[in-house]
Amino acid sequence: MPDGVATGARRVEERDSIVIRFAGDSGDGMQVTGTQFTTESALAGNDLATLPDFPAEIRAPAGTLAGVSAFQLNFSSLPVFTPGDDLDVLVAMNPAALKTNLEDLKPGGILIIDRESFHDQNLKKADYARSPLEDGSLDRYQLFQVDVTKLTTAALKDLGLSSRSVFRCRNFFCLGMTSWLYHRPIEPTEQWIREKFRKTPELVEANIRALRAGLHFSENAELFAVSYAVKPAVIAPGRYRNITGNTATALGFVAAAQKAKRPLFLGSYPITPASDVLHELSGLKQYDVYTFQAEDEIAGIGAALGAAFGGAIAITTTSGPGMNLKAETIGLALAVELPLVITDIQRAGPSTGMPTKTEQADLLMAMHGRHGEAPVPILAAATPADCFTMAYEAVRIAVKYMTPVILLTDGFLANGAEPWPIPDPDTLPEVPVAFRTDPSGFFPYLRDEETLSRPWVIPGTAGLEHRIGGLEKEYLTGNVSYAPTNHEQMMRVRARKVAGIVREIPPTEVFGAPEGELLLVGWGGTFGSIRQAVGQLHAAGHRVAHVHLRHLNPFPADLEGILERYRRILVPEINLGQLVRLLRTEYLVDAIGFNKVQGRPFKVSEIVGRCLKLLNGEEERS
Amino acid sequence: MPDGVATGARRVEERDSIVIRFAGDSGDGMQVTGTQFTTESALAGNDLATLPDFPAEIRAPAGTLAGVSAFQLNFSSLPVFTPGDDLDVLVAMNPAALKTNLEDLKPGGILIIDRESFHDQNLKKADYARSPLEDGSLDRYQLFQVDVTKLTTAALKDLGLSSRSVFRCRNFFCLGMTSWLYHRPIEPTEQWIREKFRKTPELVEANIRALRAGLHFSENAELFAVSYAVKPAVIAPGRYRNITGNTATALGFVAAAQKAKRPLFLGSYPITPASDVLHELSGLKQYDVYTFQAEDEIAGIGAALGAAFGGAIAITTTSGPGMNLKAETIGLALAVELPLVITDIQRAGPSTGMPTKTEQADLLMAMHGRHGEAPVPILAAATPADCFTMAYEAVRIAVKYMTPVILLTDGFLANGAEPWPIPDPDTLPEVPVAFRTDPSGFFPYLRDEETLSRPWVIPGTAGLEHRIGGLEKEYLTGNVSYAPTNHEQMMRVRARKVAGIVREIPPTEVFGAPEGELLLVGWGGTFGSIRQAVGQLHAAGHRVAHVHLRHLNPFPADLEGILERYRRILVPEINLGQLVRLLRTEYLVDAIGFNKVQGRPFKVSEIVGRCLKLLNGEEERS
Amino acid sequence: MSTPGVGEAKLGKKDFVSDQDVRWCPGCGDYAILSQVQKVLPELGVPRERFVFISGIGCSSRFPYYVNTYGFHSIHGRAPAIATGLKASRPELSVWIVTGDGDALSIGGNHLIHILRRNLDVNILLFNNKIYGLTKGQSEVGKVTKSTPVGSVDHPFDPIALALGAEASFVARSVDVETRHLQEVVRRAHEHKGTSFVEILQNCNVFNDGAFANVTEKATKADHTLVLEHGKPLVFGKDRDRGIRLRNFQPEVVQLGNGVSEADLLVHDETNPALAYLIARLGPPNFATPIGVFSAVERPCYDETLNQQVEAARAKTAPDLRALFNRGDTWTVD
Amino acid sequence: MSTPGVGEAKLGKKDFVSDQDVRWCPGCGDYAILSQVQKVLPELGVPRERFVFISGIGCSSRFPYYVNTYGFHSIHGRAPAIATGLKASRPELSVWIVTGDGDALSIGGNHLIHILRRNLDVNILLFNNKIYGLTKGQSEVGKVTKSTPVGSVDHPFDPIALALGAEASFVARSVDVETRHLQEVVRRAHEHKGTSFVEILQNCNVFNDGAFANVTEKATKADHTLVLEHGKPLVFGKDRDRGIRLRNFQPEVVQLGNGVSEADLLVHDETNPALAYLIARLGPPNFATPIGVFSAVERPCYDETLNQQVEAARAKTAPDLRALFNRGDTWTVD
Ligand SMILES: Cc1ncc(C[n+]2csc(CCOP(=O)(O)OP(=O)(O)O)c2C)c(N)n1
Ligand SMILES: Cc1ncc(C[n+]2csc(CCOP(=O)(O)OP(=O)(O)O)c2C)c(N)n1
Ligand code: SF4
Ligand code: SF4
Ligand SMILES: [Mg+2]
Ligand SMILES: [Mg+2]
Repeated sequence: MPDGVATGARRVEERDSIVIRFAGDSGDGMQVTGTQFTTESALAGNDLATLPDFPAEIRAPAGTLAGVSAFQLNFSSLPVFTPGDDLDVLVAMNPAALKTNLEDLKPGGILIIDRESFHDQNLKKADYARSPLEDGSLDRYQLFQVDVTKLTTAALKDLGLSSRSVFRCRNFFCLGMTSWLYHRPIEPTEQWIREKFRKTPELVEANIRALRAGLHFSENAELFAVSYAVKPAVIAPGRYRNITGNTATALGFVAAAQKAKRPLFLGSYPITPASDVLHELSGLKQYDVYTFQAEDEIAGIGAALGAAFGGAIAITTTSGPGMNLKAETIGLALAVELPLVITDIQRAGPSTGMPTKTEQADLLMAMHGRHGEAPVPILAAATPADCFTMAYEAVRIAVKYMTPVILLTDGFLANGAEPWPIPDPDTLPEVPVAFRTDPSGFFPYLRDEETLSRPWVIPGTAGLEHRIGGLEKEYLTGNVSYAPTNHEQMMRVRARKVAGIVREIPPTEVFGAPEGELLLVGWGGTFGSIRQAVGQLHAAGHRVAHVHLRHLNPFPADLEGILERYRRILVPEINLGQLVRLLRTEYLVDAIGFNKVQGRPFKVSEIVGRCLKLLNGEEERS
Repeated sequence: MPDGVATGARRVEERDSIVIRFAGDSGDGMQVTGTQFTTESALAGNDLATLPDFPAEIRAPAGTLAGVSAFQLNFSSLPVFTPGDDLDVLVAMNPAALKTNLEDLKPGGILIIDRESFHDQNLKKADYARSPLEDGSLDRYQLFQVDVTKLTTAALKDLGLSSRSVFRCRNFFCLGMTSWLYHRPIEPTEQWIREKFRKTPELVEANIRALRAGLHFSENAELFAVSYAVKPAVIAPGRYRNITGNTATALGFVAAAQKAKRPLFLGSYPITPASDVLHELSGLKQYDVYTFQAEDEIAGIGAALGAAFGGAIAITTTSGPGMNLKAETIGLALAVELPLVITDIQRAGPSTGMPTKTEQADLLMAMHGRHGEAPVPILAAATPADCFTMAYEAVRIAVKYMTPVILLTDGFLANGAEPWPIPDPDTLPEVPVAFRTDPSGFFPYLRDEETLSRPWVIPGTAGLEHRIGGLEKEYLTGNVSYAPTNHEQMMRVRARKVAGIVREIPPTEVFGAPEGELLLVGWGGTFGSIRQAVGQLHAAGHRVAHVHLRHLNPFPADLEGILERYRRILVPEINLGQLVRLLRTEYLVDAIGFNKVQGRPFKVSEIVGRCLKLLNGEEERS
Repeated sequence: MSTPGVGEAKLGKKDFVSDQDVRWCPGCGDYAILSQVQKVLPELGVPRERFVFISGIGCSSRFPYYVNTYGFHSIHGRAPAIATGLKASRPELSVWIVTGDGDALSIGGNHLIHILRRNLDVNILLFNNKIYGLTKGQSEVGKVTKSTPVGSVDHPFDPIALALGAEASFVARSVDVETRHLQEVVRRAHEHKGTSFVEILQNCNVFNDGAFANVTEKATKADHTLVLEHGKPLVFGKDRDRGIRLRNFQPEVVQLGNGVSEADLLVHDETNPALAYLIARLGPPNFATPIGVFSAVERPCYDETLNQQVEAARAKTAPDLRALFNRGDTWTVD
Repeated sequence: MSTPGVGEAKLGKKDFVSDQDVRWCPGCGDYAILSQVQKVLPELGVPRERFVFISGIGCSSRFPYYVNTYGFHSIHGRAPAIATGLKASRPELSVWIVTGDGDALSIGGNHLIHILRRNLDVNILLFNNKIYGLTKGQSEVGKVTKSTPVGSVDHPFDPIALALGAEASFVARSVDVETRHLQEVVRRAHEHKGTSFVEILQNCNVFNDGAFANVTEKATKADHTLVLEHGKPLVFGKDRDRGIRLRNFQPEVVQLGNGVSEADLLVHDETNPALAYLIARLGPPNFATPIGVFSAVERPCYDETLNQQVEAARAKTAPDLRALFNRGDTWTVD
């Protein structure tokens, strides 16, 4: 057993999975704590999924309900699909954190609080008339009141730090406690601390001391009668790292551009929760990555389109409000038939909505959010790691079909993390790019017979000078044309080109019963909840299955046949019903929607509950 | 018979309807000629419909194919629904006009050309290898070669005008000829000329002389063996005027604002074919009309929303490309729940497309072209005059429900004209506006029980100061809220509010068979073609009917029941299938699309042909 | 919600404090600005219900929530457009735009220059912290941020120069912590007829702390700030011993004394935009940061002219829907 | 489509004429500009295939169709954004933006000021006919148009002042019919490193005929045009007997002679933007219309700096996908 892993002499119980949430004030470092606990758990060999929960964008006054920040982790010896419904453990750094998170803690669950933070002022800020520590309202939980602040202060007392600095080490004390409780190795965290505070050795010392103090306190204080072991999960062999959706998206783009042997150009304007992709790519210039922070979203996509004209792998990233502004240029990209990937990292709308909360309500906009007949292929990632695959795929399709492609992810995927089996760059699909240079027989809109895509000719190519634009073009030459039948021909060929992308879509994976009572069709970030729910139902003998679409336009060719094999079709979405509309119109199936719009993912139990109702015939028609 | 009506001693034949088209160079005044012939026909008591056909925006070199401008009129003693499929008469001022328009002339139709314009240079510009006057290619028509230029010159010879000015009177000579041919009164035209050239008396004289010369030449020259009488149509009693869709739209807005006793505020940025509404309203300041020519479409709608906050009847007008840019502000309007009418005068897309050509491909954008769940009521005008009604209705609904409303018209409706039974302002529906001023029990998002709309409180009202914005709001107070269930509640109440507008929709008119084989469902500018096609089929004994939707979101409550009464449903649209998608998803009916995208309206015969195929079982499944 | 503001004796600062918790980071410069504005508003002689604050998106743009007047927290960059429609149709309102450097100069640049061009009679308060606070620290300045890890290649706008380029009729700059100066500038902005453009240097202590330390720190302030006063020579420095002189149309800093007197210096003239532009392009590192009113000139306001046109049209012809409907050729069918 | 332009002896004007019919109204000033540009291009020593013309929407924006180089007729107002992406990623190209007053100053104003701020090394030709030609005659100028039947209440931008407000590094003005002057300005624009902003006064003879008649008509031209030349005093007039003098920082027109000599006049200095701004705000009715190069200064170009950063990063670390994928904490499952 590696050094530093907490063992303790007391009773050790085994558990399949644990769902833990760290909650505190925005200034309490809960995101760091959660992320480190995740790393420790990954290195301990568990499968896992995470859910950070940010407060509204501006940092609220310390101690208030609006200022609470949380991070949830589900780690397990079994395959994990979601960050978990209900909590086994809640760490609450102050009354506000307790108040906003307690309802998710299972009865009998472990509740760790910092006793000293429950003073009158904090209680008032959290709207507690009297202290919940005293009114018996916490009796149904295993409550552990720890003097976190005092113990941390004691551990750091000879370091000469300000009390503010000491206070900011409290989170590592808690991490130490939970690491002991679940037998997590703390070296990776120590390593991280050393790296992070490289420039201020006293903070390295302080944080490591706090971490160890938490561990040793748990070990010695006999506070916890039991500690828990969660065995390593059976995971496919290979090398892994944790990855968030946004990082995976960025890496997918870089990988595709590298494979295509072209520079990557990102034109973007910051917006929550998309900014991190810009941040990530800005640091990867050595991969021939050009990032352009534009004056607005229109300029972001405009610059990307200009770069595409010049032969770069061009992308733009944004969230809902910014997508509106990109619509006109998407239409232009489609008219001039240049490759371009538009990434919408969805958040709760409409309008400014709730910027830090997740939603998947931009699908119909992706489909129809432009004037005129303007078809665009749409891809959507299913999990944080899948963002890599779908970003890569979006580039591949854009280039092959000379078309803008919309990639949808969401705030839940973007900030959530899961273990990513690190791919071998050599085995990634090819992304062939061949600029036309031969002037003989050249026409700007001469189409490839299979893909219907036009040649990519970049400025600088002698003898192929030509002009493109947004006016309707003559079928072959691309000259401006107002001829009635030419317009119809162009409209139909553009539609056919996008429809033809169906040949890029792999056969649809059906999870669960190959035919039967109920098929759940999902897309995007709901993957985990649906998969786990269907897994449970199927294991319980229900003839239920799950199909998760990653290609939303066009749909997979085999989808119609699959839909026909089930009596009922249920479409869970974090919106008021969008994919369900597309399925109904396309296949005339009486698919019904299961919709939740609360800025957060489905719980597995919610989906199971709804399915059981349908399966038990309690609900015949929605 | 009023003075100046051409009669002539020769044979007079009677006709039910005549379809005539004037075609010439952009500089030849064809739009004026057509418009005047329309006025003459209206005063002659015929029912009618018009179709102006503009060349691309920039004036092309004289005599070229790209420079041809045309105006088509269908006038009749019977009810008229469309500008007509094929031409009875074509007036072609030059070879280019002949070339681009001849294919629409019926065999045996009347073809009037200006012989002198068929010189080598013009023939070359029109890509004629040899003169069509000499190669027998016009043998199937009644060809009248008139020396229009020479005769006009002769008529004006003592006026001392430049030859260019004389040349520009040729159109009135032609109008004189056709007025004689169809017994039209020329006084309204003479009146118009006097008014138009008020400031240059020599042009009044010149144009009137040219007009009369054409009339007298036809009378005397015995060129035409026959003239034609088209009896007045049986039209509902009342006062009429011709009106284009754009003028009707403008008047509808003014009327609604006047009824509401509020100023009308238009924020707009010029774009073809919407600019005329801006032009029209700019001249109506005495009706308390504020027009703001913004720096772009975003500012146009932004200013309108600001004016709505201030209590004005606020509107914005644009076409497809501009609609993209308004999406984000529509979302804001919907979040803050202020009334606002967004008018999209659709044109051929995608991207810049063909700005002067018509299309109806923005319906799905109107429905879904914003991020998040952002429902907006959608209305669409069916005919040029109907633009008045629907613009008025859009304002009424926006104000009553405190919501943005999208009004769709198109280039065909915008520039086309038809007789408008002038309404009595006193009998127009009320548009009640009551700003809340009572502070007691006030909450910014307190909803009316029936309409679910919130109170309209305008700045300047003491004691009701409050703040609105695009972040999610608390159900009642409107304060910013990130609470999960509040978000869901707000999403659903916004959706319910829009769905509730169904109560404003009058019962759907079913034209033709009350049940049967085939129902045609249309919307927008296709009204005339579908109505006439269904009229013909129904008269021929087919169990066919027509429903034309003017409310696209929500749909009328009785629509589902109507759809169920027909075996097949056909949806003709000038797009690749948009309403048909909405019907399929909403009602799970196997409606099939009939789609044409050539920048121009359906011909009646095209619709009849497609219906017959379906009725004869030649086509069972599209 | 609120208590009536009309007919009351006299309103004070507290009447302009809304019931919402102020939610900026502790130490943010926005607090100081809010407080000064709340102090000035009751002194302007405008009934409370006539004030409207309109903002875009950003930390700064949350401002309207905290002022107990009418308010509109709109979308990113569009506040000037919304304000234009409101002011044009309701000229009696006192309309204030609150915006940030990202909101006004990045996404909203076009609306900003157009409202300045049109000269609507509104007041713009631009909180310039040289950072996008709300989205957690991107910037166009040449500094290392999350989006510019090796330093930005961007040259930032000078908001004052930009406003002058758009021919703004009132252009001023103040500083969050200069309470008196700020109050005075806000008051002048209100008094000016036409668009008043006020840049307020504001400290974002979380993402760009000390961006204006030169101008705000006791120790450096006097040497790094040039306070503009109409009709006064351009003098600055702790000992007021330095000034700006023009040589061949090139400004230079001179030490007073040794034959150089205030008479040799440029004299500030608010009515001369060309001088304002010259002063605007002074600034660090070669010169001190000018604050105060750069330029204040009279020209017609869009809202006023538009309303005059509507008035004139109404005076000439009474609105008559029947006449409007019956325009042009009409005919009767019996 | 086209014949190769590389390795050929020497290209001439005809090599820059595309196969498309030019479709502007007869008499439009755009023809003259097209012709001059086609004349200058072959003289610039750039292979034809390296030229790219990017435009927005408007009559003027049809320009790229007629030049036999690479071209992109984009959407309304967005040409600078598209050009930015192209130039930033392909700095070896010679990128030209062609735009109109509506396209650049109305809807496209933000992208315009931002490209000027960033100083991308591209050339902007703004055809200013003071009207929206393509949409048939709307304008922001105070004149009667279809959209302003009782006269506009709008005050138009001065494009030169606006560009200077955005700190453009090269700012010039020429006139459609001044063939030599125009050629020279276009050449200077090309030579300048950084964004070259050129306003070209262009006659729209259909919707705004004679808008610049003062400046173009033989009879009035000399008295109404002030031709700027670096290092030369500001003199104009048929008899070159009038000049611009500065008094208390206020420009005034003076008659030469009677004790007033050229030495008293302002001397043009392209390297001084503040002077350029002062000159820009001269103009009718009180002064003549200045044409020529207002300002030409050096500052870093966005595209160059960005490419240097990419180069530097590549020089430091070789791109290695495997290393990238394996960043951070990894673990192996056997
Ligand atoms: C259309 C759109 N794009 C981007 C954003 C994200 N966004 C919100 S605020 C902001 C920048 C704000 O910066 P600034 O105006 O300087 O305000 P500060 O927070 O610094 O006060 C951005 C990019 C958005 N809300 N909407
Ligand atoms: C998004 C969008 N809005 C509006 C238009 C309509 N439009 C096309 S060109 C133009 C103005 C062009 O004016 P200018 O740039 O001065 O060009 P000019 O025709 O005078 O050369 C407008 C408003 C459009 N095509 N797209
Ligand atoms: S992030 Fe900066 S600007 Fe925003 S509230 Fe915090 S300190 Fe103020
Ligand atoms: S409308 Fe004016 S600018 Fe456009 S082509 Fe004609 S003359 Fe030229
Ligand atoms: Mg800021
Ligand atoms: Mg123009």
